[in-house]
Amino acid sequence: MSEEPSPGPVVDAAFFRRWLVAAAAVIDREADQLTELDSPIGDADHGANMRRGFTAARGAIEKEPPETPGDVLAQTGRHLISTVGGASGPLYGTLLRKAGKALGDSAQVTPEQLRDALKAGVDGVAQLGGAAPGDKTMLDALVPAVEALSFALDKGAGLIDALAAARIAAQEGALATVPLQARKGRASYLGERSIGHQDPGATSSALLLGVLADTAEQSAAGGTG
Amino acid sequence: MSEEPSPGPVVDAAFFRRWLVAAAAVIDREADQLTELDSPIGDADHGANMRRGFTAARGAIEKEPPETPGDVLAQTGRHLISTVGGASGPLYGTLLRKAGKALGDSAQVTPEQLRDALKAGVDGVAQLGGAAPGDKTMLDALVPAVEALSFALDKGAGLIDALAAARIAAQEGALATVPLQARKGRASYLGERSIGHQDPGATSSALLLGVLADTAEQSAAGGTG
Amino acid sequence: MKMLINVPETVVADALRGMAVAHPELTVDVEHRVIVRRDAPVPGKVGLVSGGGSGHEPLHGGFVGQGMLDAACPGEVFTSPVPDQMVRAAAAVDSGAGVLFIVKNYTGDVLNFDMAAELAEDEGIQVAKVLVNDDVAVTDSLYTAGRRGTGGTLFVEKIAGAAAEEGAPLEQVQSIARQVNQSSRSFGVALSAVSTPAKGSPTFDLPAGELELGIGIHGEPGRERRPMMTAGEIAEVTVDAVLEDLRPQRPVLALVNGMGATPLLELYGFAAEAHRVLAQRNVAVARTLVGNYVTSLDMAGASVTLCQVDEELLRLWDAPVATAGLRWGA
Amino acid sequence: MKMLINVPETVVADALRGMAVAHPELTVDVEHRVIVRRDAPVPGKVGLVSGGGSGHEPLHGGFVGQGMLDAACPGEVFTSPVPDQMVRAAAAVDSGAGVLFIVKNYTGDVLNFDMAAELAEDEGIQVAKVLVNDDVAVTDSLYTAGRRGTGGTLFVEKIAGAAAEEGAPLEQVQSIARQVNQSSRSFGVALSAVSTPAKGSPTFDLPAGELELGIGIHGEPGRERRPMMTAGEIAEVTVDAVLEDLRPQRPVLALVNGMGATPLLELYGFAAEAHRVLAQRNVAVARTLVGNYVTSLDMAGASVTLCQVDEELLRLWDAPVATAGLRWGA
Ligand SMILES: Nc1ncnc2c1ncn2[C@@H]1O[C@H](COP(=O)(O)OP(=O)(O)O)[C@@H](O)[C@H]1O
Ligand SMILES: Nc1ncnc2c1ncn2[C@@H]1O[C@H](COP(=O)(O)OP(=O)(O)O)[C@@H](O)[C@H]1O
Ligand SMILES: [Mg+2]
Ligand SMILES: [Mg+2]
Ligand SMILES: [Mg+2]
Ligand SMILES: [Mg+2]
Repeated sequence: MSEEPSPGPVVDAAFFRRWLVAAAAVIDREADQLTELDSPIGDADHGANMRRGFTAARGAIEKEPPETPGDVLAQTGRHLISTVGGASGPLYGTLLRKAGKALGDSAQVTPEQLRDALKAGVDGVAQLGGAAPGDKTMLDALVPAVEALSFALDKGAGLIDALAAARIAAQEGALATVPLQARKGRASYLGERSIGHQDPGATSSALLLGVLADTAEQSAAGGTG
Repeated sequence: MSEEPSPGPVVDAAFFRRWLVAAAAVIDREADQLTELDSPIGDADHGANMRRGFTAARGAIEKEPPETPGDVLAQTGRHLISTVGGASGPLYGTLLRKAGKALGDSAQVTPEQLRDALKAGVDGVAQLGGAAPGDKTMLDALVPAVEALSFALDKGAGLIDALAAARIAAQEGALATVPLQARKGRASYLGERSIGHQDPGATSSALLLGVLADTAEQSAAGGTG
Repeated sequence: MKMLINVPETVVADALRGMAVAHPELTVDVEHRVIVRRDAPVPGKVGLVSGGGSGHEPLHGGFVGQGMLDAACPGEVFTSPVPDQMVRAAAAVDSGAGVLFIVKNYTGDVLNFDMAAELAEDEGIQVAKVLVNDDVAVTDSLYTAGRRGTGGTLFVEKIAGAAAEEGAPLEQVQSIARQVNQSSRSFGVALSAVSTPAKGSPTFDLPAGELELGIGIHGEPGRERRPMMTAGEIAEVTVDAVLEDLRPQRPVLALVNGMGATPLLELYGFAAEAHRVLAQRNVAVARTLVGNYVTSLDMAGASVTLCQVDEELLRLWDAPVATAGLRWGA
Repeated sequence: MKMLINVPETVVADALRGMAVAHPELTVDVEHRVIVRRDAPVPGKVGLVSGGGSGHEPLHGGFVGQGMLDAACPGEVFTSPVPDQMVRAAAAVDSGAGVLFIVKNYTGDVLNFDMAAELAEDEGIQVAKVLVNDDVAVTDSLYTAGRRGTGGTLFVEKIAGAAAEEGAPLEQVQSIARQVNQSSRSFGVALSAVSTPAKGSPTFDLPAGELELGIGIHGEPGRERRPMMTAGEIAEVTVDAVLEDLRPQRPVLALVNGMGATPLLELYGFAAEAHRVLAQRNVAVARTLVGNYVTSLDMAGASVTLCQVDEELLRLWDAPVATAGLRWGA
């Protein structure tokens, strides 16, 4: 505990492992809600898919903890690809693998590196799935989040504040999918009937970014390394 | 219209044809109710079965009207056998065929002949189905009805009154199936759970005897020949 | 209950028209309601005729063909067919070697087939009968209607059909059919009640969270209601009910049968549990058939039928069969 | 919704255990979720691999065997399998002649099979792909996910499977598969919504007295809701939706497919009505298949798939096939 200004969290492999553990817990808690969102415009499995993937990834990473931030993300991505299936498995898997790769083998990550890595991951999602913002997919949360993160860092904000901005942007992005007509994924089959429902993938993306912001806050406050 | 004591109806082929037409109408009207009774302790088809059979029999008999009472009943029985199926088809078919055969080729039927014919028919049902009164089947309406008819005729009653007594006995018999545990037919599969429901076949038997009593009353009153 | 039908009155005729277009290898007489092997009567071969109420498809019409039935008579939904159909079927398949009627033990079926047998014999056709009564959920006694015929019917029709195809005489086909019936026992559970077209709503109430043990295939409720169980627990109750009565000394054929609305995915899972229980009870399973074979319209649930077999019955089970509903080796 | 399961988490593994006991002619790897022909790899033969979410049984696992698929990869319920399964399947069936991935056009299936193809090629396996997208209920455009793969999958797997069994090289098997897909169109209707084990209740509300037109096979609602219609009316809407897009010049194969909970009795009646409409539209039907083949768990409803065929495709359709779900001539 200290009254000095926050030194900014140490973003190392342990940071991302804490993120993964917390993400798995949040996904587990919210899984039914995600599946519920996937019912009217999808096939009622997004929560189950995410829970299966994150539980497996957490288990594997805890068993054999990777040593670098890049490896934590890349291996988490690989586990998601191997266990989730569906659309979200390859997409989230690619997000994390590309982000991990972008981090290279540095032991600690700067805010700018994190931003670039997330951007690389989100680009990977866009490339793989062929979707763009406004198509009512996870990109509607991810793209504004990365933009908000960038913007805040450019304005001189610290990582904690920048991630808090990203969290809000992701949440707003997820909410903003409600009036959209889906053009990609299963919801697109519904045409106009997809309007009026929040996209499950955008919702899980907002959850995952929220956990990232929490992890940064808690890492700085508690100094847990 | 007359104030003299009723001369008793003329029980000829036309009498039985009128009975058949009226029976088909009553069965049609009550079919859903009979099927409803067949739901909790059977297979929900007794009304449909009876409607199919009586509609077909009426159509055939109207097209080529048999000339003797015995032939009307025997041919009605044959049509039921050919169109109803299930348990009730052969049983009601046998009831009417045996009754028709017992009438021989007389052009008019005395009350005693009618009683003997009904008795022969009911015996045929008992023999074919192997059931006895108390087993929760149509016999629980048919047997008391024939007994009541006999008893009334023995006491000197006319046919109209004797059939009215038979009607009441049949209705009471049908009602009295409610507390019984079924030992024959589909309801027997339920064991104790068959208790508390009225037997559909006993109910349709009571309807058919009721129509017979009505036909006698109306034949005497209207003198329609 | 929504149904994919025109009007309740024509469901059986409509289905027969559909069978006619889908199965040119069958002669489907829609008017007289008889489904016959196109090559009947097969010279020198005993003719196998079965039938019963509709709503149990593919039983019986889907089992007409080489190595199984020669003809089937579909009645109205859940209603025994009438003697005229059976007599017509017998005449169509009799090659002079006689006809075996395979009759499920329900009052209606028994009475109608009995009448038909008399009429057919009047026409000079030699008729033998076998009664199928494999359902252990029903107490058997002289004073009741006796056990129902359910899943065991498939074993009887397949194995007797194979014997007839090989040229066995009527008496022998009948005795094999009897042996199969005596070696077969079934028990079924329902997770939902059935809705018939005529009634249009479930024939009994089955509340959420409960299941019905010992159901028949006509929407009759079972003998007992219990709180919902897992597939493993249901397999235990079901298999044990069968084994208590069968006590097999030899390997069995196992039919894990869906009642109609239970997905194949669930049925295979249930089959795995049934096998687990059988293994625990030291019963060897020679063959396992999983699918919707003896159904009850849109009922959800399943039944298990076991048939104890010797080498000869197993050989006849494995013999070629070519029908719409069951097919192998041909 | 009551289900015949243990716990939602194990339904796929439980079903695979059941397939293993019921089908000794298959190698069922329960742990890795791959179902393979016991005699794979067949020397010199192109290997056919398909897969997709579970809940559509008998598709795809029930179509593994002589003359159809060499391997199938079942995903979680309504969820594409993962690349590891597909790579493992490809390795198990590759005889050196290469492997064809048959992929239904859903984002998840496409992405996972694409990743698998890359990984398999890294392991030295030659992989070709065919995308099945036969569902006319979905508007096809470059800017959407495109049409779904539904009933046409059965035609692609059967006909390409026959070509591979005859020894056709990879390129030819792929081009036949593409031809079959391009010649196939489907349209489906639901009378009830589906319940998945994970969710345990219907995925959408379908009030009494209404039906859903243009449904998929994953519990996705359709594009339009209408007051309930007769089987004849539904057949008209369904067949016309297909014909509007297919405009066949030659005879068609017709698949009248049940979604899972619709009784076979109703399905045959629906088939009769579909045939009536096709006859009125002057479309000749070469073969008709009626049954539950590409299902959606406990959904009530049906779909019609038509596949325009020339003599060669018809010959391949008629060729022997020996799988759990489709079998003739072998
Ligand atoms: N092409 C795509 N690009 C980006 N995201 C997509 C795409 N297709 C689907 N998604 C996302 O995936 C989510 C659905 O994931 P999930 O339900 O797990 O997979 P599935 O649709 O295969 O059942 C959607 O809510 C959407 O956010
Ligand atoms: N063995 C029997 N003897 C006399 N009546 C019987 C016998 N079995 C059944 N029934 C009568 O038949 C009625 C059922 O008829 P129905 O529903 O038309 O035939 P099914 O039982 O074949 O569906 C029962 O209510 C009962 O009255
Ligand atoms: Mg989904
Ligand atoms: Mg009945
Ligand atoms: Mg009946
Ligand atoms: Mg899915």
